[in-house]
Amino acid sequence: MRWNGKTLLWALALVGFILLPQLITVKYYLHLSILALCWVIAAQGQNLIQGYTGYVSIVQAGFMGIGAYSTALMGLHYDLPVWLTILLAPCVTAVFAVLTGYPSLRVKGHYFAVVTLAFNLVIFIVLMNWHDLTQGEAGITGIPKPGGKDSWLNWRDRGTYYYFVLSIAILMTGLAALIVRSRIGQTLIAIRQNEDLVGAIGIAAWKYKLFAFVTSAMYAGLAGAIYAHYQSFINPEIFGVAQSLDAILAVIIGGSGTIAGPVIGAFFVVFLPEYLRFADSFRLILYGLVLVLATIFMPRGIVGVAGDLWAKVKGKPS
Amino acid sequence: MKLTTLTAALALAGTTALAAEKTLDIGVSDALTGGAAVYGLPQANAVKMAAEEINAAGGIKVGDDTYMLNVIAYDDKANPTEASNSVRKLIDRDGVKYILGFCCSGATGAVASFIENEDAVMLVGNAAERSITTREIPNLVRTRPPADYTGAAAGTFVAQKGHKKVAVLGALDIGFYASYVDAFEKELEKAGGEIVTRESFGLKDRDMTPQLTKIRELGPDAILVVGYVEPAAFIYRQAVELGIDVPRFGFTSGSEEQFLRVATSEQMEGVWDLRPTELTLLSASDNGIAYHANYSEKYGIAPSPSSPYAYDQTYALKDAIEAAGTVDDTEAVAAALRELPVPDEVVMQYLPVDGKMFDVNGQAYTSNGAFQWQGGNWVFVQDLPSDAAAYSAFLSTID
Amino acid sequence: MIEILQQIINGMAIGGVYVLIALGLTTVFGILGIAHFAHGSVSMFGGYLTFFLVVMWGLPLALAILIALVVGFLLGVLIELLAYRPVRNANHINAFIVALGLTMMVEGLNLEFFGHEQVVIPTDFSRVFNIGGVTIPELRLYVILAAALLIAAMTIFVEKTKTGQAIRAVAENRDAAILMGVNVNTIPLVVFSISTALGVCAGVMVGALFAIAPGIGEGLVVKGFAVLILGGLGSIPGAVVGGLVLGITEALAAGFISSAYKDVIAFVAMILVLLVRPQGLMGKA
Amino acid sequence: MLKVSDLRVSYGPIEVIHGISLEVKEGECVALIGANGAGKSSTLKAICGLVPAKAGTISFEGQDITNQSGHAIVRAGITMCPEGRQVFPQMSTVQNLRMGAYARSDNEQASDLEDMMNMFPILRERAHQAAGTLSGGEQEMLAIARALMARPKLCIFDEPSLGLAPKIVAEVGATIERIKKMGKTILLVEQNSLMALRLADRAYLFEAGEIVLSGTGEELQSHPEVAKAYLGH
Amino acid sequence: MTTAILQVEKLCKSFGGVHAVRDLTFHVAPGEILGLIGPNGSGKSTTVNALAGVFPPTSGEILLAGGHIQTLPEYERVAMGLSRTFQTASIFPEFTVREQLRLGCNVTLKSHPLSSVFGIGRHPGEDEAVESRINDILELTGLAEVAEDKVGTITAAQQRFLMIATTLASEPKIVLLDEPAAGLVSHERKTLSNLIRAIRDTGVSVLVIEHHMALIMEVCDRIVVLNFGSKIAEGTPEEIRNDKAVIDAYLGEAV
Repeated sequence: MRWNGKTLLWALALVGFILLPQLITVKYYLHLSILALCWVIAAQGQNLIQGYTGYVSIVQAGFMGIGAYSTALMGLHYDLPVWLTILLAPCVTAVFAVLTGYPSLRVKGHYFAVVTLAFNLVIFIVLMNWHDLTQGEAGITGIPKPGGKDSWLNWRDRGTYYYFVLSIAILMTGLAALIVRSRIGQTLIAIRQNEDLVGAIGIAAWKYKLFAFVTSAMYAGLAGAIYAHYQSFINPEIFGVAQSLDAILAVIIGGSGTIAGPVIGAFFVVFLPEYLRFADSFRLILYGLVLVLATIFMPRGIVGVAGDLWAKVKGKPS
Repeated sequence: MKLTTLTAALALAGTTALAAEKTLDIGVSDALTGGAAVYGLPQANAVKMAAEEINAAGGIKVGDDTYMLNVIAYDDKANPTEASNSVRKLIDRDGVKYILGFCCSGATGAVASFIENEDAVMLVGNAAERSITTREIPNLVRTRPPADYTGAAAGTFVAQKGHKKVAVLGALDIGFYASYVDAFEKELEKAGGEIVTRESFGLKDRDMTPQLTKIRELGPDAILVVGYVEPAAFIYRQAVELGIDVPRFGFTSGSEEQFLRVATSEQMEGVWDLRPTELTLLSASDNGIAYHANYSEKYGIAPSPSSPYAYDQTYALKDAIEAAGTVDDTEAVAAALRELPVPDEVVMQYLPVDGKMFDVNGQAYTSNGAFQWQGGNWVFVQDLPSDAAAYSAFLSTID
Repeated sequence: MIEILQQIINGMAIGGVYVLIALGLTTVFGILGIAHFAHGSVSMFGGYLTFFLVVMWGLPLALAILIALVVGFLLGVLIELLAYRPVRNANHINAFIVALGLTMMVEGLNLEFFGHEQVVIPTDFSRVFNIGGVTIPELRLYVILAAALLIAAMTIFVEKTKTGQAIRAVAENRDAAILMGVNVNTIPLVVFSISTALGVCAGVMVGALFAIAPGIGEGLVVKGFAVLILGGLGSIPGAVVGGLVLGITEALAAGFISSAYKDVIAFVAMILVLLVRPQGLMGKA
Repeated sequence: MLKVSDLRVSYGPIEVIHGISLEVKEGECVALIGANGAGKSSTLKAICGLVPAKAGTISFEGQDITNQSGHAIVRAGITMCPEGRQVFPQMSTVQNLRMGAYARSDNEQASDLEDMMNMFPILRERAHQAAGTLSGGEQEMLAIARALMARPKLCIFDEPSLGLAPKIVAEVGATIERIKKMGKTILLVEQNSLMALRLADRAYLFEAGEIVLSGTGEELQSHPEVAKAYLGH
Repeated sequence: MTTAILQVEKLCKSFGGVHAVRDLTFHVAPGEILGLIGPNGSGKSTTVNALAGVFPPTSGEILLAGGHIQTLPEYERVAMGLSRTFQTASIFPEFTVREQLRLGCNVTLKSHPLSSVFGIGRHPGEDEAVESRINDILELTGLAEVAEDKVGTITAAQQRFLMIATTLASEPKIVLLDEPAAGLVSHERKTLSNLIRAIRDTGVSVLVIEHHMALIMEVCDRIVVLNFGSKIAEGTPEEIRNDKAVIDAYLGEAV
């Protein structure tokens, strides 16, 4: 019964996403939707480590940057086809994630958060200063779209790109759901509850934590790569700590430790600023306030609140 | 929504001799809030002021029609993603074809990367990154010269002063500062000089003593400070505190007030600033003086030295539209911009190449000046030896 | 040799600021288990306020600092009561996210009240001492001395006073402290007043010696946490040693390795320490 | 002296104490016995203000202390020596003892400290050692001494023998006996029911959040069900 | 003498110069219940942690079924057949009892963890085997009726038994029970001692660390007594009860 209701909701959402370009009259909102779908991918990754494993990582945007720069640079320097560099980008990100995850996962809680934040700063500094490779603050322009010149799809058309990103977002959301339901996912949830016990029952917790961290980084790398090819331009600015906080916000607002949460949260963080036409300082205050209030009053996010409401509605007639 | 017929009622009433008066929306994407708003907000203000002036003077005349300008300004916070969002919104939602503003390089680069595919014309202001005009995007022009154009002039100037060993301390993670230093070095080396070290600092660094201590050990003839004024002011102060007494050159474009907040006038005495002439009252033209007065009256605050880049954009656009004879055909307007002589109303002192304001790359050039801190003020000492034509040729060789 | 000495002196000033920030963080962390991420922004708030009192109202510096301490304390108390207290018993992740949200809010407040321009708190100390080629500006010397004084005062307070002992007791065992008759609802307020006082002092030092500008507080708080990781959690000597090590490492890295990557080098040093001694330099195993 | 009437305690939606009443008279030693999770510790926590009472009243020396904060209750004269000893591990023995007198404002703390050292000579030996490095038995003695430093009118012991070696258990029992002889009023919770009933003047038996039996120590010791379920014979 | 399941040779562990355990040698034979007792601070916890792999020993050897394990991490020792309980109830509060046990079975699975993501490459029948073993364990430990309850909601005593059940899920050769009777009342202790014997009867050796002398005396085949990090006695319950050194150091006059 509950399962059916959930499936129905997912199916409705899917139909909605597929029809969206037809429903949108102003193309600008299609543009925002594409960005939001990129964030869905990044937030699903963030959710694996933050929501399921219980480790707040503040380097998601940094990993998006690594994905974005690696797809752009591989395309520029080795002339590889776009689809291949998009596939390789998460792998490059994974290498960095292993290198950074190994030391940082030795510490827990706030320390882990701060160490990953330091990594985000390091990534940012290197992207800014390694001119020969990254062209620094000026950024990389002219990143090609997938498909090349004589593709049967018009990749310049935003509708096409929308469906491309949508398919990947669906795929990655599905993969996240599979991971969560698997033995691995159960182990991650167990680590969140009682990490010492996980070790005592014979599971190498560090391997699973590293798996979650690296997988979340690969999600970020993929999101960054797709973002880079969509925008055709990247520079370090968009891969700073502030954007990593957006990823955390997306997970919290949507509902951490749920599959639907990051989807809702990602659209929230992309579309919210559109409707907050305040001065910069007010927006910062409001953002902070949303984060604080959401954490205090709806720690399980929109999904959690919706679930409670649903339970109430269902509970009354019976 | 794009074109609104304001005078329909009049026309219906049978009033003759009046051509249709229409509205032309133009967009501004710039940093209106955040740290870069010191550059972006005055630019947006300057465009609005120019638009009002143009409207008051009878608007833009295209054939029989007269267009009144209406400015839609969006905040891009100097952030690349926000900038592409705001330009997308201008084009997709508001139907704008002419977009002005653009103070900062990252945001500008993001927009420049897709503007070629759009039915629009982009006019860049204060953003100094060279690569914006190296790609010869046909529907993009820029009023501010690239930083390395100024850097080359500065290098020649410092070499002429006889300095051989120059130590650089700069915000070298910022592309256009680095390119300023590169061009500086090239000219310095031509004269047999060299850069002995390139030290870097970040936007939020205020303690430069480690870098300066290293420079002190190297014993250079002069130091060159390249970066935003806030950290640069600390360098000048801390250099004195560490007992470094060689000549100090810089590329910071800061006001007296900004420096005096950090350093005393004695600590600043003798410092050189080598930069585009921009709006300095000591060197301003009649246009510049009028601009300064009008802006100050309208907004209750003095205009930033770089804000006329945006003011001048608006007049260049007006002349180009009138020359092309169309507001709808952006290709024609973009082509007309490339052929434009320097408009009469501009504030900055442009050095035309082949008699045109913008060269084939869409790049305009202003004069560069050497300013020196003397008794509490920046004093214009001389023009820097700038060569717009040569630089324009050089720019065309880069891709 | 002079160069190395000069770099160590250079690093000590910023190191002293790091120590003060880290001490503020470590007390809050020890008592409430909260990574008080907004601490840097609160410090900057204190610095800004001092600046405005001195420049706009023409108050003497000491009085301005005193008022800033009081207002900073009220802000700290407000933060504790309204934001941290509701999540005290929740998952530590929630507390951390509240702290991040608070950082945004305080940063926003700073922007709203004080604007984007950097401010420098004016002082009368402009002499420069030269000792055998090593130069020390007067102001820098006072900053180092003031930091040392505050550290000493803090140590004496915690070790020798009854309230200090109660704070330690709460940090070590909250429930037992209640049973001793310690009012654990007021202790967080005391802790926040100490932490904010140290933070405001750090903010004033930064504002006088360097400058206060948007974003600087966040940079400082990250360094503060790096100090905690370096020095070891909850350890006052750890914060002192860690802060000085970090400050001097940065100066030496900028002077002898690379100024562009000095922060990277500092963070790598922190991570290396983490690999070899997860409990920090002074922490107990 | 202490009177608990109709006390109810819940954690979230789950009620764990279902309306209990008990009394401790001045100079008495009262024991609470029962299985783990039967509600003994929750009752103590409610008395000490560590958890709120949902309903009912707790009065001490005629004053209502229901739902007062923990530190106020300490000041009223109730001190608990908590389960698991709960010393301050990085503080020295002396510092721990001084913390015990935290709520006091008189000038006789130094002499009380001396008294405790005399009563527990091992604490003098360990005076400047960090409490966390003391052995379990030594820590228990420290915890008891620390509780006495408050000069309590009512002294509550929560599972003082838990996790201690048999020899130490005997020592703890003897110590409580001594405190009883000093004339202190004692409320004792012990899973070692045999020891508790031997020490107690009166006792209450808890089962599933309710008091099912009460009487003098001897009465309960000889009660057949108690003997079977809790005393292990 | 047959090969011991667990052989501890000259085990030493010191923390910053303080010797917590010194030259400790003992063994647990197959099918044996060994008790480890001693005053607080005598090194029992350190010994358990060193055996379980929480930290490496300073020196000495630990052999499990003849193989050296002293350098292995905790989780690999579990895989080799040594699992443990904690003094305080250690649980996954959000899981059901069955889910916690299923996670406990993880170490026995042959299929790669990734195979459970995509549902390919699994060993046939493995899931069924796991479920049936869980049912056996639930039955053995008396937790069958709360199998589908959230672990956080069952009683403290049930949580203690669940902890023991979880150690059994990994198919151990030996289990270390660290103060299993803490907080249990008399009739629950009865259940516990029956359970310990039942575990032994399934062929698993047991090492019990416990203060409750009645329990120790009742279930243990042999007892090792520690004091100040060293072994002061070893023998049958009867021998230990009458050992002068043990009475002085540990039992006192009370027993």
